[in-house]
Amino acid sequence: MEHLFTNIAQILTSWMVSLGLPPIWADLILLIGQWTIIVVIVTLNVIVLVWLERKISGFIQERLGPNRLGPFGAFQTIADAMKLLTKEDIIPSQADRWIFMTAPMLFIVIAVMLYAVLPLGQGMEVVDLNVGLFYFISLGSLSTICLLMAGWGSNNKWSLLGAMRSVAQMISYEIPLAFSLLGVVMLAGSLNLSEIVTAQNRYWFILLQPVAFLTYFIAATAELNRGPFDMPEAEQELTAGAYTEYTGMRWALFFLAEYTNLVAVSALAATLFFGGGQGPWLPSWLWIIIKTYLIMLVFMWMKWTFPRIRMDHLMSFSWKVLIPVSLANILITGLGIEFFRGMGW
Amino acid sequence: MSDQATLGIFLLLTLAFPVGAMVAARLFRAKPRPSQEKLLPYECGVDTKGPSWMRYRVNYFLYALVFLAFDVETIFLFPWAVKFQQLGLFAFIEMIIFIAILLVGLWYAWKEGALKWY
Amino acid sequence: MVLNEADTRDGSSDVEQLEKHNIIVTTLEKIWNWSRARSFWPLSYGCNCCPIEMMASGAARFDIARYGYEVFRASPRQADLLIVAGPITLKMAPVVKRVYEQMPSPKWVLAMGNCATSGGPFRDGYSILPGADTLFKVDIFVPGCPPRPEALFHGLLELKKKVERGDY
Amino acid sequence: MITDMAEESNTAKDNHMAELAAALNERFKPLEVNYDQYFAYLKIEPGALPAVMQSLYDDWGMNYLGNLDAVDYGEEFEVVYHLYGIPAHDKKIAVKVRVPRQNPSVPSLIAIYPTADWQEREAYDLMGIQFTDHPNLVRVLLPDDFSGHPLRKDFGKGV
Amino acid sequence: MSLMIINDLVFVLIASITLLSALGMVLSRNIVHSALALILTFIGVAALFFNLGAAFLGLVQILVYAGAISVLIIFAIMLVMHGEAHKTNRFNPSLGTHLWGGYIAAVMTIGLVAAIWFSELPEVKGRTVEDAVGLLAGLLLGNYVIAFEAAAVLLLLAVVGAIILARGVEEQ
Amino acid sequence: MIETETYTINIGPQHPSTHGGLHVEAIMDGEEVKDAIVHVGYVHRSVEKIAESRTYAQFVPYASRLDYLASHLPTLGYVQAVEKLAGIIVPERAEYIRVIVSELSRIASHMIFVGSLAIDLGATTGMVYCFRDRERIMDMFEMSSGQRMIASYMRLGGISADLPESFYPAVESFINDLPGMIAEYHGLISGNEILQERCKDVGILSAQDAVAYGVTGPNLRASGVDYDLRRDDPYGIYPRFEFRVPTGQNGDSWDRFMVRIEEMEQSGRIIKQALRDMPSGEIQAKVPRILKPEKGREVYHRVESSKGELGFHLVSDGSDKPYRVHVRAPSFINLMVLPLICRGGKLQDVITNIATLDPVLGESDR
Repeated sequence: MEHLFTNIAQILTSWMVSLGLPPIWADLILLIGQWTIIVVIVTLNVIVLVWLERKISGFIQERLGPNRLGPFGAFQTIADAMKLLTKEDIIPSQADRWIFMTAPMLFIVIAVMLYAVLPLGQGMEVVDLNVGLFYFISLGSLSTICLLMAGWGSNNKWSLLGAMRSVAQMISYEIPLAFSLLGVVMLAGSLNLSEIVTAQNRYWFILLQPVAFLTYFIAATAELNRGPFDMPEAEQELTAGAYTEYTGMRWALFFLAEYTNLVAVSALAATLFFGGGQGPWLPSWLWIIIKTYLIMLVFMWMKWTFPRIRMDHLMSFSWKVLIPVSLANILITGLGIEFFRGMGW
Repeated sequence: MSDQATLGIFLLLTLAFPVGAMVAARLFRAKPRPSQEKLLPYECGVDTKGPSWMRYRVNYFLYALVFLAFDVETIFLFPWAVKFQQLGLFAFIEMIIFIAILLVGLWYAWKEGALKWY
Repeated sequence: MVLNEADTRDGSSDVEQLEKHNIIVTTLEKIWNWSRARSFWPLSYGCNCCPIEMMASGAARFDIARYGYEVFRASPRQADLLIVAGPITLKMAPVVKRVYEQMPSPKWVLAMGNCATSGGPFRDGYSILPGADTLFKVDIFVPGCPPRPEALFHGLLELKKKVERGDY
Repeated sequence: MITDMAEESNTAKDNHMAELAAALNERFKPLEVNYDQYFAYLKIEPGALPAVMQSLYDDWGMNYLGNLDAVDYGEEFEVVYHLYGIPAHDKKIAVKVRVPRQNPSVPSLIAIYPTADWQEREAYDLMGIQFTDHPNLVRVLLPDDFSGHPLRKDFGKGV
Repeated sequence: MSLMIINDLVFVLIASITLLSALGMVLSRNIVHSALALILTFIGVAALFFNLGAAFLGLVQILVYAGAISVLIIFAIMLVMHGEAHKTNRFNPSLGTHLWGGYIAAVMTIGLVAAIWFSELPEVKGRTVEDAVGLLAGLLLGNYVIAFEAAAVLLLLAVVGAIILARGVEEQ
Repeated sequence: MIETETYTINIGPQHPSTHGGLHVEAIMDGEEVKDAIVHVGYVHRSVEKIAESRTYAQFVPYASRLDYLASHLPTLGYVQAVEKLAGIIVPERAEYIRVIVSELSRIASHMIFVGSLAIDLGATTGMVYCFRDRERIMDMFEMSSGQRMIASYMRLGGISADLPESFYPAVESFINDLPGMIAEYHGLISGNEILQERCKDVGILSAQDAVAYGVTGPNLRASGVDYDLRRDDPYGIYPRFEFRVPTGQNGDSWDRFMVRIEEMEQSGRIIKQALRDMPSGEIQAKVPRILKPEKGREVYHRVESSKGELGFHLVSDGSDKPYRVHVRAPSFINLMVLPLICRGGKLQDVITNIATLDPVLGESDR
């Protein structure tokens, strides 16, 4: 079971080579296969996640949640997705047309690109990039541009305000996010995600880096624009923020990308702090799914419990609390490592 | 294939994904002739006043500035963190000095109110 | 008030245009209507007593989410269903009209409560439109002052049947 | 028995209001003073309104303008001000001014009672009373393009 | 079709995208479009780094230039925005400026091309650096430690100077 | 060179947190609100004009549609005003039942206040909890009058029907559970630091301003002015009950929130006392079928509604229809201070301030 998918990939490659295909073509076909699987998983996962979120919000609010369509209402999101596909596409006359149109597409591209380096199990990553973690951070920083494009392109006050706010928020929380990961990097001595997983053979890093995990979690919530930090889509304040003017499929792409990012960030948390695919009995890819989902449950729990934070508190929380705390965490980690090395452990 | 080639092909494939989604939507979605009112910006159902592309205050810019400084710092920190266990105490102290200098910047920004949101 | 029918009803896609000329079998349309009927996203619009019952229908006891209709959107751009809850006053009429216009097709209107169906008890007033259908086509009328959440559900389910039949 | 008690207290209230009305009469020399068990009514000239209100505010502690509205009496409009004091005391005064239908103009009280702002706008909107010196006398409840003042008795649509 | 040719083709593709977006940045009449084209240019440069196998540098390019500096630029645009920003690009006002700009650009291009033409570049074909990040760290904190700390001071000065400037702007 | 320019942003009329058709034109400088212009009238249903063509009794349902969150309170105000006008004396038992349903209405209204504040600040779950508890009150109203929300339960000179037997256990268990519900709101909503930070020192309304602008009800008391009509200008049988009038100190949004929470407790106390002392007997006074008050009489009667001083100014011309009905709507007057308390705050504070002023647009616009 453990090597199920890697074995399948190997068998497929060798089969294709045996058919006389050059190895590079076999690799290419395999890559397309991997990509297809990732996109299908992403899409299906979002459908499951939205349903789960609605169910969980129902559970938290003493309601039932969707239960009419399919078992436990599981097909509800499918109906929603199909409906969104057939909705009219409105491009407001005052919009900056091309920017308005491309913003959601680029947003989802960036979200999917994150999966290229995620180890979805032992040896199950598309690219085993040796700067994988850094790739994650860099690419994540690009999504701010997409939100800005959406806000600017809509030419709507709510949109631009929402976009400007969320960009200010995302750049502020990018720093503590990166800093919180440094502690992990110092312990693992690598930026390669699968090596970081291997480094957690003895202890999960959550035990050594609890502060870093907390910082990461909070900063990630802000980066995802979720929960108490949902500035770009503050429904009760900015109507729908940066997404105000988006309809149908374009809006759905934003929505898809947000959930895709949620999965990616949770999977990264599982990889960095919870030993990735490590765990007894079950194969690694199953473990990572379980851990990712558990972390996502916490994200949802937060979202359905907290009120939305005010913008100035949000900003000062990052700059005046999270950044100093994460820097102190780096310092203490460094001191700890030096100390233990001095002790000769 | 090399890492970068894989990434490049992955990017090309991924670019196709939203394009495909939009093409599918284009095929199936409703296409009425929109009225003039439909294409107006939505601002709670009334006419918007003044341009929407408006001037923002300087604090956004200040945050971006401080952010930039720290972003550059991250770049220096990551290689250091990777090699931390090999580099030894001296590098650690160098990095503390580096961070301290930047913290002065943060402190200055804080003191000057650049971190105040208004 | 002049009805602007230009973009109200004929919100059909290419495929549906073909179907109208009997070129493609109606299976696809049936599928779309199936999904549309099960996924009304109402616009959170309202201006009197009825929105309170609308909110109550979203809350624990009645739970509109069971039918999947709980996704109240703040922006008309993402909404399918305009629940006109409350009287339409002279001052509000252009606003509702515009909000309705700005919703993407296909879209539906549910007139909730007596005020929205006919002007209700305030019909005699000088500042009230006698019902939402003076502004745009209304698909379902739910009487009551205010209608109970169950009545709203009944209206929604009737609308669901209507949409599933393709009768809109 | 309970009705007796109520009547007893009613007479006490009557007496109190009578005293209040007498005091008002002496102080302001109005057109007419009147009272029932709930209010002392003071009818004055529109021109005297700001001065009377100011001294009611300063000397009688009537710092709270509870209600302001206008009644259409055919040839004349009557604007009624119900005054109270906070903290509560037992003086309750209703000031009335009558203005002719042709030129319904009353001095604005915003300077003394900021709360008069919207209430005067409402009286303008629905009854067509012109409040002089009001900084922003525009319609408040009806759309700006509405014609007529609906609460007037001669307005068309009341069934 | 050998790998070399594919490599060259990819290079030409990336380089032309980069150049085109650079041109777009200069020529666009809408300043926000210019900024977005600039971001595309940055990403193109990052892709060039990737193509050369310098993944870390490419990512740095994306993180700092495309992710941070561009935000800074856009915020600066928002700060000085006036009425019809979608029509006027403030930075190409008159013919005289165009000429001067063209002149300077031409001189710089010629200088750059000459420098590349006349310098002897070492042969690096076939050599890949396995642990680029580690090497970088070793160099930064070893040989170039003064430069490293000077970078910190530079950043500090940048922050302080920018805040003073921005304060001045705000007070006006 | 670079002076920031202000821009106008329209909050409402179609906006999720304007509680219906409220339109606030916020004049912004960056994220700071420089000024706000409030437009009301989107729910103006010409109630005052309609009243002139209805008999006194026929207007009761219209009165209860004024404040639909607490429909018994405006009805109470109206019927008491007419009773004053015509000199009707209401039987004891009816008075007690009126107090019970009015105070239940007040609790229901404050529950919606808490819930809508929660949802306006982005905490959807808080809203659902408040609505869950409000349903119990709605059940009781349905038992007593047959309608959940807008129960035109009161009649001129009494009430329409006596309370059914099932009402008493329901109300008793509700009153006993009320402290638990309030504790839950404190745990979920007011105990949250984010909410506290968003409410404290936001939208400060000083006592002077509050009085000058005629703000009444919980909003006035939150500013530290101890003024409650149930105690200071008593109507009905309120003098017989013991209750405390909660006040705040700062007049900020947080105080407005806490005052309402405490008022729910005090209303619970009043209901308890009313249930204890309620006599048996008639529920309806003898009122002529066609009520014709004396010509030329006028009355201004005010009650403490959940939003503030709700006044009815009735003028009689001796016919069976009122000559003039004017409603002094507390929400209308309270909304006047919205620009005052928003000025200098953030955009997000506008939402908090609207929510904590707790306007009901139906009542405000009439």
